[in-house]
Amino acid sequence: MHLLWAIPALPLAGFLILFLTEGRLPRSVVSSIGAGSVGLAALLTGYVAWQFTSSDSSEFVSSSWTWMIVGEFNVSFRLWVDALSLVMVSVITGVGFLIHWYATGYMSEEEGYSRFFCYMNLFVFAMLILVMGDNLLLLFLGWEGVGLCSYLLIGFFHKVPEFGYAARKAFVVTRVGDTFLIIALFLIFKQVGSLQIQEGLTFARESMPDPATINTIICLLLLGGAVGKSAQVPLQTWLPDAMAGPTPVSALIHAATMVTAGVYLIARMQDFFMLSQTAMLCVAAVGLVTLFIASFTALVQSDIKRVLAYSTMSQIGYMFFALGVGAWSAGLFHLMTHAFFKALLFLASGSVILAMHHEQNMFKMGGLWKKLPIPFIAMLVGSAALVALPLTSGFFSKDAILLTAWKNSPYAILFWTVAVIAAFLTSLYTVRMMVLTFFGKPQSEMHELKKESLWHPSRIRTVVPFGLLAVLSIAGGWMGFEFTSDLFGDKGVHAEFHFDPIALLTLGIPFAGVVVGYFLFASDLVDRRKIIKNRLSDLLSKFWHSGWGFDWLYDTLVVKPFRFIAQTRTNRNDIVDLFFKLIKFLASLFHHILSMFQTGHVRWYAFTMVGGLLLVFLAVVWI
Amino acid sequence: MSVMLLILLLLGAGVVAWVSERVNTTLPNWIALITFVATTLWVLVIWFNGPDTDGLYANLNREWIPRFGIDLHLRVDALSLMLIGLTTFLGIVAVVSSWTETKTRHGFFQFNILWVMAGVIGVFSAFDLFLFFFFWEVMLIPMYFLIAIWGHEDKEYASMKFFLFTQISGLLMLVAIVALVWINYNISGVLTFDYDVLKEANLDIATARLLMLGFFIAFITKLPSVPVHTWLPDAHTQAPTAGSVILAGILLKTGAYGIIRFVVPMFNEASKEFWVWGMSLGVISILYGGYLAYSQTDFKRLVAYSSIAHMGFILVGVYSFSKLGTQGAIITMIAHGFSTAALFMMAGAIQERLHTREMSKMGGLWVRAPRMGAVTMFFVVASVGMPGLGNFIGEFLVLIGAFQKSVVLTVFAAIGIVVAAVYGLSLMQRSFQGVPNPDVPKMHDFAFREMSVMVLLMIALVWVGIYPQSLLQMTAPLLSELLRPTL
Amino acid sequence: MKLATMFQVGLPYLVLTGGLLVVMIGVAIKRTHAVAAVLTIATLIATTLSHIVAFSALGDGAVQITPLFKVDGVAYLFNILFLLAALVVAFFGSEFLSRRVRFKEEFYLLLLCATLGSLVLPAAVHFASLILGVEIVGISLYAMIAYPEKARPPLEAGLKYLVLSGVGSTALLFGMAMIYAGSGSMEFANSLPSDGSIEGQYFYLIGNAFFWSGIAFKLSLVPFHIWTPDVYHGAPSIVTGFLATVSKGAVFAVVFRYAIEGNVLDSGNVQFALSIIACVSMVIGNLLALLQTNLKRLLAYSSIAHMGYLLIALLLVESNSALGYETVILYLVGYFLMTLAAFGVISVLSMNQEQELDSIDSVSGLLWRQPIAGAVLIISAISLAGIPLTIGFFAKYYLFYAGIDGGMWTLIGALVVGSAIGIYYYLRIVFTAIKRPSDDAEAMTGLPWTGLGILAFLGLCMLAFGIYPTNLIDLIQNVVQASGF
Amino acid sequence: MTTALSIPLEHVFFLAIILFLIGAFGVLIRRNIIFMLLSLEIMMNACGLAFVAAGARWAEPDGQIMFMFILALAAAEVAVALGLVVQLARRFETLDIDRAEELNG
Repeated sequence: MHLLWAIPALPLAGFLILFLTEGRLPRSVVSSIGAGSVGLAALLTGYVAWQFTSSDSSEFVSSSWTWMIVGEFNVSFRLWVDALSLVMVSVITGVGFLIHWYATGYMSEEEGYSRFFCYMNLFVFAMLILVMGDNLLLLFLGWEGVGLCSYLLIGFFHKVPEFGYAARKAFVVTRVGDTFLIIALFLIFKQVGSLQIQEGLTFARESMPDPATINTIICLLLLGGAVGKSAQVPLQTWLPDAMAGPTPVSALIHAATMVTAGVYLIARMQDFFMLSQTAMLCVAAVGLVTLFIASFTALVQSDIKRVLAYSTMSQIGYMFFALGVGAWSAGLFHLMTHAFFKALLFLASGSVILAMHHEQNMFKMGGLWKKLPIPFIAMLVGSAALVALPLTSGFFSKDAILLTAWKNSPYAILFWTVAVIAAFLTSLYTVRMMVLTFFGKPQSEMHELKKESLWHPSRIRTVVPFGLLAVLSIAGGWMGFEFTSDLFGDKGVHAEFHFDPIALLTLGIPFAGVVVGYFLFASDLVDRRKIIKNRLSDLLSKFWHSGWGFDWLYDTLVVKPFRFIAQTRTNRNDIVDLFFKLIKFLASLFHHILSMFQTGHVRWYAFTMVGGLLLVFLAVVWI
Repeated sequence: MSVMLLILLLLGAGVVAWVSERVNTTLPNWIALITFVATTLWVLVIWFNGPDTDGLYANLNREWIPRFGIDLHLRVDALSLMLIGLTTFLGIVAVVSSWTETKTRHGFFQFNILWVMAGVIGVFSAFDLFLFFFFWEVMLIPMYFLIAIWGHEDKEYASMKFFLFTQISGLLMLVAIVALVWINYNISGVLTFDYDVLKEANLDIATARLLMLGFFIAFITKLPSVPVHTWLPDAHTQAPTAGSVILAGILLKTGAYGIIRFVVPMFNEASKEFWVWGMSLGVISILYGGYLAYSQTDFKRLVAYSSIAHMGFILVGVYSFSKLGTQGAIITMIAHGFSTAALFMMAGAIQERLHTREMSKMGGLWVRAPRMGAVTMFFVVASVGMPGLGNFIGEFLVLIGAFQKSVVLTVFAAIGIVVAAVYGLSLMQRSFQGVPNPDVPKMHDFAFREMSVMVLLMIALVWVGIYPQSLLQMTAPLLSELLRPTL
Repeated sequence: MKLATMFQVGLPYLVLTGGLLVVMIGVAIKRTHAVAAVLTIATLIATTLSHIVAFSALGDGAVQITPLFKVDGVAYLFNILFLLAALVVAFFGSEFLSRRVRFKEEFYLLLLCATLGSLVLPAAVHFASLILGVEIVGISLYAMIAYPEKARPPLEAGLKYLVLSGVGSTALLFGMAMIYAGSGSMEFANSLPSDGSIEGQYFYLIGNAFFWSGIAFKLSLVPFHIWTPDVYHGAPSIVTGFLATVSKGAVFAVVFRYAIEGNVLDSGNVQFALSIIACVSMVIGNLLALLQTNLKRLLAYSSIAHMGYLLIALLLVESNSALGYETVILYLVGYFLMTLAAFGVISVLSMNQEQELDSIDSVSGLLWRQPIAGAVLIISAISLAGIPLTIGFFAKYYLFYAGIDGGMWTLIGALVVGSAIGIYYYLRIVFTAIKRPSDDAEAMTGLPWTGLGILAFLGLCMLAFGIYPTNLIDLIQNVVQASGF
Repeated sequence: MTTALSIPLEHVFFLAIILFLIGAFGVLIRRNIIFMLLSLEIMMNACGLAFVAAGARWAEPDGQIMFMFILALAAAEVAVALGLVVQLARRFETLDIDRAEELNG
């Protein structure tokens, strides 16, 4: 008897308790409930995972009540777990728990402590439902649920209007993606006659009509949904602004778990995508473009969290790219490792920010490495994994992706080159971030650190997650992606690593990046001012900094027009109403005209009567 | 028989409440509250006793005006029972929501509330077209009084507009009903207003079209759908809280009920030809309503327009002529009843505290009243269509049903979901988030009275959201009867 | 035809005439208001009761009394209706007179005269009796309208009515003459042109043109409506009530008879003309009332519209005279109740005032200042608008049914439009009546209890028939069938 | 039925109509209430004439009888009317009917 159902149930319970107590509980209790529920869930996941590996069945199912049955439409609350979802579950609960733990320290000074964990638990619950649901509607429930929590948490400090706008932006933009997804659901139901994921996949494998244009459409719609959630081009614009949320939120939702939901979705619906080259190509292209754009953007950001946000975008781009070129397992593997090191990076940056009184501008930092050793080390490890230095987890996954791209993708050269350039850029901006933050001379004098916030009492709270995540970021890759490869059986493409120029090149790129980065940003050999003075680079940096002007584009194309139509007083109260007002006007007009006849003069009255007499006379006699 | 008793009980209680005003000004509130609680429990009892062999929960058929074959024919099947339950339950909400709001003539106020409810229950259970029309008009008068006496600054205009729209469209329906009966009389020689008989009247398609239009216009005016929706925002804005709650929660549903119960089954072929128009009207309402909702600055007005958008989904669902769509429409009726009632109650509560509905004068209320903030958030999220809450179920079923009929229209309707997110969240942000507005007076948060009702509504919504099957399985047997030979 | 039955059948007329003489002599002997009032009321009640005897003597079918009269159940129904209305007027009138007028007693004579005239009409089957009844009613009304001394408006109203209705009557007479010239008989039954001569046809048509113009004046139908508001406005509202109900109802009764017996509507021209008149009356009447702020004028305009509605029933007689009769009787019952209630409210409220309180503002907040009067006013307004729970709804329903039965879709369209406009101004009355009364508005006290009692009774009747009209409908249906339509 | 000497019916009716119109015209143009009443009388007599002529057409007495009616009727009407005229003279101090125009709108 496996306790599958209990995994989501625990965070849900936590959420309910915190919600109903309306923050009347003492903080210690809140933190133990908030973090504890997730922790238990994590333990339970471990237990279930052990059961799973030991049992020979390839899926665990836990049914509960029927959701709805209408005619042939039939969905129920049914949890369905295979290796793929299990990986996701482990990442969510594991990383989730560490971040919760960290958050107990990070948020300890903020008001709304209980509300925070309330939302966080709800998020974990929704995310679990997303990956464990056995039908697409349940998945959609989780999908929307995480969107909601992300909205709530981005706008957590609801007193700051900007944060509110950021939250709304995140929700609405992802909602656009969700609309694609839900239409995809309709289409799948129309085709398959059911929303059961497994039935759908079987249908796709066996009885999908050929040529599968419908299938391609389905895949593209799914991709639309994924793009929205995972902040890929063209719906990526919300993610940088989402950094308004507290750092643990950025770590959990906008780095480790939610944003990777899109990857999971595509991986989950693999059999549909396998059928359509076009769709696969689109996936790869989306990934690649995002990767490219995001890397450049990250290169010129000044806000440390925005750097990390763009880097997240680009890393997820890698995952999409991997899926697109058929490196399913590699993509999933990267998802996992990325969850580890990106979470680590965020948490570390979080401590830095906290130590700097919520200063996020890197140019105002510098030389922090001896003041904040632990975050520094954590950051270092994370960056190493991010730039994929050998033997870090990031290395294994990214390397696998690049190799597969080379071996297996349609436009191998192009794809591979772009991917490699991006890898190079990754190292560049990572080095830049590290240098600006931790090395060089202190840039601004506001450096009396709130020690207590960092060392005492939250020390142990902060350090342990750092430690564990750091270990994972290094060792997370050693199990090799064979671990994930059996998720897809033979469908995935494997690229064994053996020495040839390409492999060496891929190996070398990160180092090159680091070295160049060092010369560019750290050493004085290159005069940075000269580069920046140059008008071209100035222009470029502006362009990149704005995230390639997507925000501006959408603003002018969509937001401003909509606002204009909506906000202008012209239609505050409803053009349609004018029609009825017109009727009213006409009626009263006729009333006034007719009333003019009522003069009160008898002789005039008599006259009208005689006139009427004539009229009737005509009507009767001559008609 | 039990229905008649229910109606009489409400009527009687109304009179008692009115009289009891002389004793004590809060006594009427208590009487009304007790009545509604009792009726709700009663309905629940009927509910759990389950239907009889032919799926009816109650049935009463007496002669009323034999000269024209008009009967007092009240019948409760699953659909009616659900809506009656909704009615009595929202009765509780209405009474509680305006517990302290009315400053004058408490007795007459409660009298009107109780009588509206009686009329509505009659509408939901009348199976004789004349009787239906009778109740249809009767329920308007107390509603008119509610708006006209206890309404806000612009009540004369609003109440007049409300009454004119519904009455005039009602006249068309009366003509259609009488014509239908008369034609049936000439064909079959039987002069009767009975639903079951007239449903079988074999009209030639041209006549059927005209008659259907008569009914259709009346119902979409009540629903309301673009282009005859303009009475709703004014009526809502000006009505007292209880009025808005009843109006949005129940009276709009009578329109939807009419379409589901009368237009589609009685003029089946005609409506089937008509589906494009029906669905398009629905889609237009969804988009136009949502767009107007966003452009409002008045809390209540915004919610009013949003319910126009939601009602659009009902049209789309019904005119998809699929089981999914119809079920979706029914669920939407219930869920929207809960969510909008709550939102209007919230609007009333805010107005009672701040004496304004202008969102520009609000802002940062969350700090002042976190509970109200959380509650509003919940219901905004619900009406935005969050899975796991009632509204989503309805809209999803509607859309997936409509998708089988027309892809394009469904896609447009689905865009409505995004729009909903836009105005919903902007409502939330403009009123509750942001910097606390300095010139907003201190306001006290929800106390037990309001909170208890809100919690009830939340539970109801979650229940509809995660276990809609409990409702779906009730109405499932009706579908074939409602949709006639289709499917 | 035995003389005895003839006497029994004619009993109501004899009783009423007798009572009239008694009152007249009584007044001549000694002026006492109370006596006159009591005698009048007694007479009216006696006449009403005498119908029981008359009915029993009548049995089924109809009894022809001389070529002039043909008495049947329908006629009796009309009679009872008029008598009850007159009774109400007498009650209100006694209050009104005792407080507002110096010479009271003659009023009762006029009232009884007018009633007698109105009783003549439903039974009239001959032009002579027609003109007789119309003029008896008319002439006594001139005096009743201008009855109050010293006040200018009643006099003006009276004169206007006198001159204009004089013109109307001449048109009526001239029409009769022409019809007679065409048909050779003044009995309704064979008033169609007997010999196929062309000029006969022409005489007949021209005659009808004049005839219906005269009738249209009496019924204040467009385009002969224009006198209505002034007369309604100027006359004491209780007289207005009588004018609006009994005189119109009586004329309607007789033209109904004429239309049925004389098959007038066989001629498409007349039908056409009447349909047009009906349509414009419905629309224009309501439009005129739309923004009217004087209650009495408003009701005057609305009465124009209501008479237009009733023409639908008249136009139905060709195809389905029974239904037509049912419709017109039930509608008149409803219309009498509503109108008398409305004018009753005004007159009761104005009892203690110098000027009549006839502006719409004077009833503002009435429901709270004088609950009974307010409630009745609201009920009658709702009923006039034809909204359920009141008899007005069933009246309107009958119209729709009749219209559809006759397939008169244009008229139904006009009816819908008309009622749509109507709702607006009736509702304005309701809204004013339920307004929160302004602080300076004093609660109305010292109003006569008899008046309020009658008002309450009228209101209850409207509601009762509005909820359970079954018995009324059955009664009317039986009588109509018994009378052989 | 018509003897050689008899007047054609049409002529009589034309005369009647002309009389009627004269009367109507009088009502329209005269301000003085007395003259208006006179004009009314003329119209009534026109009707009487028409009745008589009609009766002549069918060689019946009914026409003349109706004429009697009309005379009586006119008498009654004038009786009331003159009473009102006196009142008019008292309360409005004029016989000009156009002065009585307080009721309008």
